[in-house]
Amino acid sequence: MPLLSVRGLTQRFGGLLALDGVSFDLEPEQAIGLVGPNGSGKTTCINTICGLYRPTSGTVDLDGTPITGKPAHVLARLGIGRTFQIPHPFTGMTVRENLLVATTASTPRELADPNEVLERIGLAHLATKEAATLNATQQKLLDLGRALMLRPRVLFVDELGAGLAPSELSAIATLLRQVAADGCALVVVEHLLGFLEQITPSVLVLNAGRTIFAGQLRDALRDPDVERVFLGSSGSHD
Amino acid sequence: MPEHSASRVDTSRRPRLLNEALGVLVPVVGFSLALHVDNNELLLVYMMGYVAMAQGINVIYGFTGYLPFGYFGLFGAGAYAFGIGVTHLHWPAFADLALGGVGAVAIGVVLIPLFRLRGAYFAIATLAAALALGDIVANPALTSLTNGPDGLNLGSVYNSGEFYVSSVVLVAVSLLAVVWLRNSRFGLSLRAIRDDPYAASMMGINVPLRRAVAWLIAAALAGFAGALYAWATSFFYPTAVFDVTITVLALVFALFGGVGTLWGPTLGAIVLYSLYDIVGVTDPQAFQLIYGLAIAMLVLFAPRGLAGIAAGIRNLWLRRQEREVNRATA
Amino acid sequence: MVRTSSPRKPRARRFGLGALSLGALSLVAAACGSSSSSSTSSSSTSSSAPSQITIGTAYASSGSFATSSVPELDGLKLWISLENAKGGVYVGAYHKRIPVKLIALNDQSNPSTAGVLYNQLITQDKVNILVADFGSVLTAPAVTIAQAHHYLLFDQSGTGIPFFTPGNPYIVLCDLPVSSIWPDPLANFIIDHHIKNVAIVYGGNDFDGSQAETLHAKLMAAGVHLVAYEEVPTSTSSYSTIISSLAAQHPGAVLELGYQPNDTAFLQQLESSGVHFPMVFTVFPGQLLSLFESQLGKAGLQYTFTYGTNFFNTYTNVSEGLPTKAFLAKLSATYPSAVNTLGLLGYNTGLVIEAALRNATSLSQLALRNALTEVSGHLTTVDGTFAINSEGAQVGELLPLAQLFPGSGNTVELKPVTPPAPSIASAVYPAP
Amino acid sequence: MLALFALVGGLLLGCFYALFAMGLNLIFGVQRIINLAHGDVVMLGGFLTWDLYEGFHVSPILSALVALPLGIAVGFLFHRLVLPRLDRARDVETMSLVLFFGISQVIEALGAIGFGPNERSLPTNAIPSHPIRFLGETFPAYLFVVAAVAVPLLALFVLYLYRTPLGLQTRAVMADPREAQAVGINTRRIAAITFGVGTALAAAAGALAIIVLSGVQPSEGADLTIIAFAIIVFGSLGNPIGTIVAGLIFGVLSQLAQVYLPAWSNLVPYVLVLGTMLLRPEGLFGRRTRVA
Repeated sequence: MPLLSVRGLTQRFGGLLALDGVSFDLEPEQAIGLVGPNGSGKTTCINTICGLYRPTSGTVDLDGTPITGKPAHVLARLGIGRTFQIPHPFTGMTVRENLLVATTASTPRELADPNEVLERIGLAHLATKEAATLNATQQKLLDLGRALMLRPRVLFVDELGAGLAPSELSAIATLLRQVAADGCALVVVEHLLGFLEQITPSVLVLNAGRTIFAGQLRDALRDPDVERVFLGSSGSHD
Repeated sequence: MPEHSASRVDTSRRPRLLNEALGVLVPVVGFSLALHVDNNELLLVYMMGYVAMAQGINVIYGFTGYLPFGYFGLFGAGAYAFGIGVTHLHWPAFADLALGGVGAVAIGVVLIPLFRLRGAYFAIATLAAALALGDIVANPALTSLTNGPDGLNLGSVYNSGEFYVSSVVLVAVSLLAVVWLRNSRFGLSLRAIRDDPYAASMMGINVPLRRAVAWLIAAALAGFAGALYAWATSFFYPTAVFDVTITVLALVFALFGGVGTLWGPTLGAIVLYSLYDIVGVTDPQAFQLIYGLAIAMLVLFAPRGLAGIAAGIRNLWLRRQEREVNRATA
Repeated sequence: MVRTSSPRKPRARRFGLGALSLGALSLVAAACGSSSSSSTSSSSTSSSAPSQITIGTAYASSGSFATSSVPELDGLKLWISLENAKGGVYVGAYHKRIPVKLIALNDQSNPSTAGVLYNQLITQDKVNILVADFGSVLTAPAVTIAQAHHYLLFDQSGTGIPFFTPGNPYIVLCDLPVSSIWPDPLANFIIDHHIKNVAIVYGGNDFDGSQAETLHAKLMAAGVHLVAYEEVPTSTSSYSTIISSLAAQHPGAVLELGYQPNDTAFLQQLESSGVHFPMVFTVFPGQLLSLFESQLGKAGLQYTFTYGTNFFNTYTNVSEGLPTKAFLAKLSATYPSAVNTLGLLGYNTGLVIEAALRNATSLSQLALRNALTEVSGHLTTVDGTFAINSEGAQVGELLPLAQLFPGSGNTVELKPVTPPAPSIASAVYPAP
Repeated sequence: MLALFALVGGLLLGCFYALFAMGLNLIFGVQRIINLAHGDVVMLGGFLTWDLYEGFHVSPILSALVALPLGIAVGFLFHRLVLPRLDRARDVETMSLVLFFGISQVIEALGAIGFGPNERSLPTNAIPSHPIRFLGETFPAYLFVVAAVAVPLLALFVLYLYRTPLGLQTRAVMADPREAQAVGINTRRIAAITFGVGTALAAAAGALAIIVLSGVQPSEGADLTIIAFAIIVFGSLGNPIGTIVAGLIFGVLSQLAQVYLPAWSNLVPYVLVLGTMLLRPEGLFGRRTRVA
C-alpha cells in the first residue's frame, strides 16, 4: 500500500474549477515534481491536500487511512509537512523560536532537534536573529526548517527554487535528497526544471487543474501536449 | 554554534526576568499601599478593575490579534453573575466573586463560535452580542432573575476591606497570566497563530482550541473585574455595567501602553484612568474628545503604543552607536 | 524562553518565594488600609461649632442627565446664596447661623464616576451634608456608600423604590414622591370618570415600570378593563404601529409612560397618524413644558394630560423658605435657565436641609435624620408638604394630574385638575 | 388589520433603512473597511437638518439633497488626509476598525459640545403631516415622505453605480482591487471618491433619521452603526442590491416585532447580525467566499 495516495482530487471555487480529478501515489523515499504553467493548480493541489481547504471531491489517504479534509494541525501531527511559495516566517520571533513553535504543539511523534535542523538548513549562525530580518532565501530555508522539525513523512515543497543562486540551488537539492533518503516522500512544485532534475526524475504535469502527463521529466519535455502548454515558458528549464 | 546562541539567549533573558518580576510586584505592592495615600477606595478598585481588563485585552488582542469590542458584555456578565449569587443563592461574597468569573467564562464559551469570523467581523459580532446581552438582562421578562431594569441592590455583602484586597489579587492574577503567556510554550504558540494561523496549524498547533483558551482567560479577567465592580458599587442598573465605554477605556489603556507587553497596559490603565478622573470630571466632553483623538492618533502614529515608542527610541540610539563605531573604525 | 534551561531554576524559585511573601505582606497592608478607610465615619460630631457647613453633591454638566441635573443644582445654589446672604443657615444645635460652602463635583452622567465622587466627598472632603445627583441612575451608587460610611443621603429625585429598605436610616427622598405613588391622582381620575377600556404603554425601565404597576393594580382593583398593557424598550422611537394597534381597540384612555424622548415620539406620531383618543396621558410635558411646546406646538399638545408638578402650583403660605411667587422671582433673577420644575426641586432640597439643621440636636447624621422624621407631615414648602415613611421614602409632595389647555399663539397652558393642587381647573373629557 | 399595517409601514421604513445602510456597505465593498463612524455621520446629517430648519425653515427633504455634496466633499478630504497613513499598520483591517472607533468617539463628543446632550426634534409640521389612507389603513404621512425621499436617492445611486464610468470602475475595484489596478484603474482615487459617496449617503439618511426617530441626539451614533451593520451583513457585504432587500426586510421585521413581541423588538438588529454571521456568513445574496 502506498504511503500517500491521492484519488480524483477536485477543488471548485465558485465557478472556477481549480483542480479537476488529480490522482497520484507516493512511496517513502520517493520524490515527484509537480510542474505546469501558472494557475495550473499546483499550489491549489498542495493547499487542498494540506487542509487549507477541504476538497470538493476526491480522497487523500495516508498509509491507507483516509485523511481527506482533516484540519491542518491533525495532518501536521500525522506527518504531513509543507513550505510556502511566499515564505511565512513568524515575524515576531527569532529563528530559533520559529523552530521551537513545533515543540508547543502536542504531537504524538518525536520531534527533530532544533540545533540539528538549524545546522542542516545552515541558519545556526542566525539562531537569535529576528525572523523578519532574514532575506528571502533565508526565510525560505526557515520555512523548510520548520517543516523538518516535525520529521514529516510526506513533505510538500512549493517553489523553493525561485530566485535562488545556482550554488544555493544545488545545496538545497542535496538537502532535499537527504530528506528523501531519510524515508520522507517529497512533492516538489517547481518552475526551474533544471533544479527539479537534481532532486527527482519523475514528474506530474498539470494544466488547468488536470494531469496532462505523468512519468519521466525528460519524456515530458518531448510530449506534444506538454510542449503546447509550456510554449514560450519552456525557456525556464535552464 | 548552539551554545553560543544559547548564551546569547541567557544574557538577554536575565534582565527580562527581573523586569517581569518587577512588572508584577510593583503594581501589586503599589495598589496595596495606595490606600494609605489616597483613601478613595472606590476609585482604586475601579482602577484595578481596568488594569485587569486592559491586561485582558492584552491577552486576547495582543496574543491572538482578535479584538472584542463586546468585551464589556463579559464585564456585565460577571457583575450580574455576582449579583445573582448574592440575591438568589445568598452565597458569601467570595463564592459570588468566583461565580462572577464563571458567569463571564460561560458567556465566553457561548461566543466561541464567533472565532469562525475574521478579525473585524469578530469585533463587531461581539459588540452586537454584548449589546444584546445587556438588553436581555434588562428586560422585565427576566425580572425574577436579574431584577430587570430595576437594577441590583447588593448592600448586604458590602465590605470595602474584602473587595479591596480581592481587587489587588485580581491585578496580581492578570499580571501573572500575561507573564505566563510571554514565557510559556503556550504563549509562543499564540504568537505563532497571531502571525500566521495556517502556518501555525501546519506546525501541528490546534489553532481554534488555543485561541479559545486565550479568550476564556480574557473573559475570566473581565468577569472578575465586573464582579468586583458590582461588589464595590453594590447598587447599579444594567446600563451601568453593559456600557460600551468600558471597552473603550480598557482598549485605550491597552493600546496606549502597548499590547503584547507586560508594563504597557498596566501603565496605560493607571496613568489614563487617573487622568480620566481629573480631566474627565472637570470637563467631560473634552474627555471623550481627547480619548477619541487618542485612539485615532495611536492607530495612525504609534500602533504599538508607549512600548513601541520606547523601542523606537532605543533603536535610534543603537543605530547612532553603530554609526559612531563605524566612523571610529573608518 | 521556551527552553527553561535547568541551571536557572533554583534562582527562579527563590525569586518566586520572595515575590510571594512580598505580595502577601502587601495584601495585609491593603487590608489594614481599606478597613481603616472604610471605618472613616462622619467627622461632624464635634462639640464646638464648625466654621462652616459643607454641602457635597455630584452633578452632570453633560450626558443624558445634564438637562435635569444642572437646573437642579442651580436651585440648590439659589437656596445657599439666600441663606449665606442672611449670614448662613441656622443650625439649631449651636443656636446660630453658620455659612454654607458647596462642593459640587461633575460626574458627566456616568454612574461609576458618580460613585467615585460620592466616595471622595465622604472620605476626603468629609462634608457635613451629602446630596445626591439627579435621578435614580446617578443616585444609586451613593445609596450603599452613604450607608456604609453612616452618612445621611439627601436623595433629591432618585425615586426608585429599591433605594428604601427597612433598617437603613441613612437616606431621605427630599423633593419627589417615590415613583410608584405618582399615578395615584391619575388612577383616581380615571375611576371617578368611569373611563372604560384603558390602554397602557410603558417604557422598560424602573421609573415607568413602577408607575405602570401601580396603575395596573389600582385600575384592576376598581374593575377598569385594560385593553392593552404593553411594555416597550426604553429606546423605542417608532410608535406608529403601536398606535394603530391601540386604535383598533378603541380605548377610552391611552396612558403612555416613558422618558422625554419616548413621550415626544409618541405624541408626534400620534398627531401625524390622525388617530384620536378621548384621553391621552404622558409623563414629561408637565416637567419640560417649553421643550414640548417647541416640538409639538398647540396642535400636538392640547388636552393632553400629564403630571402637574408643584412648579405649576402656587403656594402662598409655607413653613420653610419662600412662597411660590417670591421664589420664582428670585430664581428667574439669578438662574433664568433653571426656571422649571427641576430648579424648584433643587431649591426644595435646600429647604429640607435647612429644616434638618434647624431641628437637629447635633450635626451627627442620625440626628439630622431624626429631625426630618419629626418635621415629616408639617413641613410645607413651594414643593408641597414634606412627608416621609420609616424608610425615608417620600410619600408627600404628591403630583396632581394636570391637563394642557390651548393657550395664546402656539402655546398651551398647564392647569392642575385634581388634588392636592391648591387651585383646580375642571378637566375636559373626552378631548374634543 | 395590523399585520398589513406593519408590513406596509415596514416596507416604507425599509426604504429609509436601505439608504441608511448603503454607504456603509459601499465603503466596505471598495476598501474592506468597516466605518464605525457611520452612525455618527447620520447623526451629523440629522443636526444639519435640524439647524437648517430652525435657522431658515429649510424642509428636511431639501436638507437631504444639501447633505449630498457636503458629504462627498468631507468624506473625500478625510479619506485623502487620513487613510494613507493607515496602510502602514501591520493589521490594517483591525487597525482601521479601531481608528474609526476613535473617530466615532470624536464626532460624538463634538456633537455634544456643538449641540448639547439633549435630543433635538423637528416640529410635526416640518413635513406634510396629514394622515394617508392606503389599502384601507390609515398611515402617518411621514412614512410616505421618508420613502418618497429615500427611493429616488437610492435609484440615483444605483444608476451611478451601474450606468456611469465611475460606477463601473467602482464595481471593478469592489470585485478585485488588484485586477482593477492591473487594468489601470486608480484604486486610491476610486476609494476616496467612494468614501465621499458613502459619507454623503449617510448624511442624507440623517435628514430622514431625524424624522423616523422623531429626533436626533449626539449619542445615537453607535446604535445606528450596529443597525446599519446588521443590514449590510444580512444582505451580503459588498452587495448593494442585497443591502436594499435587507433594508426592506429589516424594516418589516422591526415593525412586526413591535406588534407581536414589543418588549423584545430592540433585539432585532443583534439577532440579525449574529444569526447571519453564524448561520450564513456570506449573507443572503453572497456567494460562499472566504469572508469569514
